[in-house]
Amino acid sequence: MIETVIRKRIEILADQAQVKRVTSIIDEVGITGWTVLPVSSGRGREGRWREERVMGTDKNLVVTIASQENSQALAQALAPILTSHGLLLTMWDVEVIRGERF
Amino acid sequence: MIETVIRKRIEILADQAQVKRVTSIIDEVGITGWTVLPVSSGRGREGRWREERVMGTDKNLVVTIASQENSQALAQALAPILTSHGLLLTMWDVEVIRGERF
Amino acid sequence: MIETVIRKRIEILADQAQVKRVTSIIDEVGITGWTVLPVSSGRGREGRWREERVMGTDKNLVVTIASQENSQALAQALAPILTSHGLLLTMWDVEVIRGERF
Amino acid sequence: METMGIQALTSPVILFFVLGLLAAFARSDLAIPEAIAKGMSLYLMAAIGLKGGIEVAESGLDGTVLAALAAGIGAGFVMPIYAYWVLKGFGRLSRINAGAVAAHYGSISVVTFVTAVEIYTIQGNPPQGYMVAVMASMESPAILAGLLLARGLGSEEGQSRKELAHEVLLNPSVVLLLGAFIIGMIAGPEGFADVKPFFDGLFKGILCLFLLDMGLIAARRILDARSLTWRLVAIAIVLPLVNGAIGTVLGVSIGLDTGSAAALGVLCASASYIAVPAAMRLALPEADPGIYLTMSLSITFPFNVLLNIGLIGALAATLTGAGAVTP
Amino acid sequence: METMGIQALTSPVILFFVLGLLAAFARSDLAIPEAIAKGMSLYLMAAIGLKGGIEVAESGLDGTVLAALAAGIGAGFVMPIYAYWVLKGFGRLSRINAGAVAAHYGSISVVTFVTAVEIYTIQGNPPQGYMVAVMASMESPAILAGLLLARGLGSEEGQSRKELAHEVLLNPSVVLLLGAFIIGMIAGPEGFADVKPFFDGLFKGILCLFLLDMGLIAARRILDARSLTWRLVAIAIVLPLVNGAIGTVLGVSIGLDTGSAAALGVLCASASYIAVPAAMRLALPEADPGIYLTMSLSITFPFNVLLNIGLIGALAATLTGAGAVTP
Amino acid sequence: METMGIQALTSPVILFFVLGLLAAFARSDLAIPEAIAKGMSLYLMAAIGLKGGIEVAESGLDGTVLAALAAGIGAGFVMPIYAYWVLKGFGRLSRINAGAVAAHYGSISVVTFVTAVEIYTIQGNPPQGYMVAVMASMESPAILAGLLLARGLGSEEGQSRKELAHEVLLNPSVVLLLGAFIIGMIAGPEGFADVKPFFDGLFKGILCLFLLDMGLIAARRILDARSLTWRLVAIAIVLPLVNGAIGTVLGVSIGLDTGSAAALGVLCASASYIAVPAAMRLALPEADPGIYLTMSLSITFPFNVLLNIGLIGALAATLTGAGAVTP
Ligand SMILES: Nc1ncnc2c1ncn2[C@@H]1O[C@H](COP(=O)(O)O)[C@@H](O)[C@H]1O
Ligand SMILES: Nc1ncnc2c1ncn2[C@@H]1O[C@H](COP(=O)(O)O)[C@@H](O)[C@H]1O
Ligand SMILES: Nc1ncnc2c1ncn2[C@@H]1O[C@H](COP(=O)(O)O)[C@@H](O)[C@H]1O
Ligand code: NA
Ligand code: NA
Ligand code: NA
Repeated sequence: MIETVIRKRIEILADQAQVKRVTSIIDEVGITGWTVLPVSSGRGREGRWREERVMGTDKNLVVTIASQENSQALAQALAPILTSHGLLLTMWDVEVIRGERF
Repeated sequence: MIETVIRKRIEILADQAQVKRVTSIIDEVGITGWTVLPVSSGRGREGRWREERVMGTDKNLVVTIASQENSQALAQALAPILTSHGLLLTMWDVEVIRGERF
Repeated sequence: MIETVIRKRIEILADQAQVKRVTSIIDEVGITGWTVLPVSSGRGREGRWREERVMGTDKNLVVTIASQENSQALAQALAPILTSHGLLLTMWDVEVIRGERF
Repeated sequence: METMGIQALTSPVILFFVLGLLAAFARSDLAIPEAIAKGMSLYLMAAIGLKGGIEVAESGLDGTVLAALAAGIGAGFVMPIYAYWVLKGFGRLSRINAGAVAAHYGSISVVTFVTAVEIYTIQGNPPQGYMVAVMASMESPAILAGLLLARGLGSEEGQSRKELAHEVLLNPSVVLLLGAFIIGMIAGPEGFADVKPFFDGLFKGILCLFLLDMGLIAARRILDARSLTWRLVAIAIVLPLVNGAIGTVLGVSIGLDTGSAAALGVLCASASYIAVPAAMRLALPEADPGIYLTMSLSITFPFNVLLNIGLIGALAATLTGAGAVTP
Repeated sequence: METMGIQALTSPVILFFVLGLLAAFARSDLAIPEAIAKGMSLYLMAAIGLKGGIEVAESGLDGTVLAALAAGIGAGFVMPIYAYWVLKGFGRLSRINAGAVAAHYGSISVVTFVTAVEIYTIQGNPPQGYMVAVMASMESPAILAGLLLARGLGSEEGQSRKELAHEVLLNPSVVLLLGAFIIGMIAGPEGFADVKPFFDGLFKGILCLFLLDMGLIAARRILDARSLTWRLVAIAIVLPLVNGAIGTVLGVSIGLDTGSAAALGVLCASASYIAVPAAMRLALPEADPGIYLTMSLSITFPFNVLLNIGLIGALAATLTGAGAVTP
Repeated sequence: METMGIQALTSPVILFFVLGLLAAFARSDLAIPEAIAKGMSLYLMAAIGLKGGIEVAESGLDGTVLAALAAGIGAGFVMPIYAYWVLKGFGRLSRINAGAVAAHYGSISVVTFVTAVEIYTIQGNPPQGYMVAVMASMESPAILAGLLLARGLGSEEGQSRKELAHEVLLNPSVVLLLGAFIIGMIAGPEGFADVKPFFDGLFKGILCLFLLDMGLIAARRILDARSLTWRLVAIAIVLPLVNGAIGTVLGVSIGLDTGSAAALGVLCASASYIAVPAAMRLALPEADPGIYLTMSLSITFPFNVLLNIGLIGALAATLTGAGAVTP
């Protein structure tokens, strides 16, 4: 059987304009990488949005895999701006192969 | 340490034409929001699909974060149409900050 | 209450050029399906990438839901090429309805 | 007639389609981004709508228009009925799938129509501008007919019925085609002058690239197809032959000119691959797109573009006694 | 004047915008892929920049240019101030939201300007090429003013201030508009000849499709809007009326010709929906896009395109005594 | 020669490229959607293929074509070999990375070629249409050569070898270029007339926007680059100088006209950034795109576009004794 180790997967939904800020914080915390996925529409307390790529007010999903400590550090670093910057953060445990990379 | 609470993350893969139906059910169940991600191709029992955005027969991934009760209600509401409407539903526990929002 | 069963969700981040190889392995292992999501940018040990769809050096996220045995078989089949082919694999348990499908 | 067929086959429009088919059959990875393909499809609908409206603004409307509209709408309701029985009987499809496929064959394909207009215009028999309105009015009736056949009367709940009416009346293709047609009628030739380089000058070139993509997609679907039987392939070739002939005879009999009668034939012969698949996904999600898309897109569409448009043009010319002008 | 208004309303450019509004209000699913819409928006900026630069290369620059630039930049700083007080007082917005909305109204909308140029040119009063440079220079000052109003002096930390300076000076719209303007000035009419079919020939046609999309998006935003009050709707109509009149009078008073004075009026009247929303998302993420985008895009933009451009043109013609030429 | 260089640098095509470079170096967020960029790249390949085919249909083929094809294919196999040794020795790259980079320099860049054709045509030395076929035939040989160098003979398993043959022969760029070339030969000038506004009229304008995007991407890659050493930068400038001179001499020596010899030089000098990177991702996934893409896209491509095309044109003119005509 393949040996796997447990790491945290953190996903942050962020405005296009905030992605740079989020990924810089990921870098600063010392996490080795991240990946950005496009998002096409959604609804929240502020109502529904769609077709906002032209206006630059669309969103992206930033995904990063990190060790428990790094993920704690990231959550801590992001917590103060979650509400003001409209970020949505979820995280959970995942199994990865080659755990030394994260 | 940042305090997190456990919520359900539910992801529903749905035909483009069914997204509106799925998100209305999410709204009706009382969940506060959802987010739609584009999907580019896939394979299932019906075979392989790709390049179907032009024909409007492509798929999307609807992601929603909800409390345990709301997620149960959503699963219950979607269960009868999962097969007939070709939906694929997965859900799992995630940690979120600011749990009162979901 | 709706009855759910536990399955594995496996997500593999792969270069556009490697997606065909990854999905063939998923098919060979006997998993019933997979879904591909677009990815727009990222950073890893090799540095930052973005705007590479024109050059064909962009990435995709391959998502597949499988039984525990099939997911083990997939992890085993992918493990030898993870590093050489630059794949990033994470997996975790999810609840699904209609478990007999996976 | 032969020479004309061959002429059409050396037009870049058709050659790019063939290139797409060959590239995909050879499993090349050539692909056009979906956003570009969708954009080209919208462009073609806006342009053909506008051009039709402007022609009508110039020529005015006479009585044959109403006859053509009635013929098109009638055919859209009737064709799915016999198609359904053939698909269920000979084709061995389930009720749901037979209804879904029947809806596709009762409706129309904008790009098949556009390609036919190009070819008939080269041959000296340009269809009238109002045929665009006929096309737009033929998009939806077959959706209704197909759903009735698949589900029976009164089976829809209120919610679905509302969705359905919405889909049928406000279908994006119908809205854009008719909207642009009306804009063309209001703006007229003077209003059109400024936008002509875009909507007219680029038309054939964009049609080339769009058909390249259609060739790629049509061939790839066949390669991926699982549910296709020889019976369904046969139906996907015979139906457009029969529908095309019926449409052409209908057109001639109500007094349409050669090009317009042939265009009506092509509309009847063509099968939808944009408006109806989207409607079926919504209203008949149980139906298998592996069947209806593969039949309409991968068999009927190439058959019409490469052969049937020529046959229908020849039939119309024969029936109206109009010799095709070799340009 | 009436007839001119009506003439403009039968131009395909305006008709496609109306089609988009109607389709979305009727809840049709018609949609243009975002990549295509974004591409058209970049095309329009590059083309208008180039054309402005080439006109300046041909005509040279005189003293009024500097006056026009100063007037535009000054207006960009001043308009947000009174807008802010109205929005906070009468509009009952929070400080943050009032500052964000004020920034939108102080800045400009490229497509409103482009539509006005088309209409004034048809009416025989083409604005001068250098107005493109005035437009580019008016994009950013209001962003600064709006942020100062929302946050107060000295509230920004170093990091944000750098980000902000970057956003204001190197905003994609400003870079593309000014860049293309300078390219046009360097390349001149001869250099332009080869690219004219693309940047000039297609311009109006692409503007049609872009305005179709704007109509769809503007109407859908209203349907989805939650935070809009009648007070905000009133402001979104009165502000462009007032700003348009002020800008026109300003333009006439510094000696601009009829078309250019009207264009300055339109720039003042228009509200940004690309550059400023992106900047606000970055610098004022707490502000509610449900307010600022809905006001600028769904109310002010249609109001300007359908009515206010005509009113401003009439005002400029009256003030300069120039009768509009009916083409 | 100087004046010509400067003339080329005031062409909008080059100026848009410079705008892209400057905007990205200044860290502006200006970006063209990837689907649009990909669509423009496909358009450029289809258009240049078509135009080449039509020229050949008009002019016919003579013996020099075969010589040019042989020269191109030969160069495609030979250039990677010495490039590999330089990259491994002086460049200090691993075997895998040296092979991957060598493949890029042996193959060609369609947009560099297209830009050169525009410039040489302005200078009165238009290359022959068949050079498009030479370009298409030069895309793949270097992929084979590079892989052999990186992996050694016989290292590939059966599966990979099949994938590789597929990639080399049915590479999307090759299929589209050659396919469009053949369509052009079949359709000829009459068939081309209808699609000319699209494939010819828009060509330079679309090239402008595409080069804007290339400038943005090339500059951003440099800013993000981690693995680039001064040795690699030197190679990325010297190799195109050497390869360009060799290609030009080769072209003149087999009797090509000035423009075609220079075009062969440009093909040799240019480095692939579409076909080969995709092939390397498939066949040499261990190689670092941070090296091969940055060298070919961010150093060699700008160097060729801004300087080397001019140098190669001058060399060809000197060798053939043809004075460049100043238009
Ligand atoms: N419960 C949720 N599940 C998934 N996505 C959400 C949820 N709530 C909000 N979102 C996303 O976050 C965005 C901003 O939410 P809000 O800050 O509530 O307006 C929404 O537009 C959605 O795309
Ligand atoms: N820790 C991580 N979390 C999420 N994505 C990652 C992570 N590390 C790498 N990636 C993604 O994988 C790609 C290749 O990583 P690498 O092989 O380290 O260069 C990166 O460009 C990212 O898109
Ligand atoms: N096991 C699976 N894992 C991930 N996606 C799947 C799986 N099975 C099916 N899908 C997706 O769901 C779509 C419909 O599946 P099906 O209903 O089996 O044809 C497929 O085209 C895939 O995109
Ligand atoms: Na039909
Ligand atoms: Na303004
Ligand atoms: Na080369």
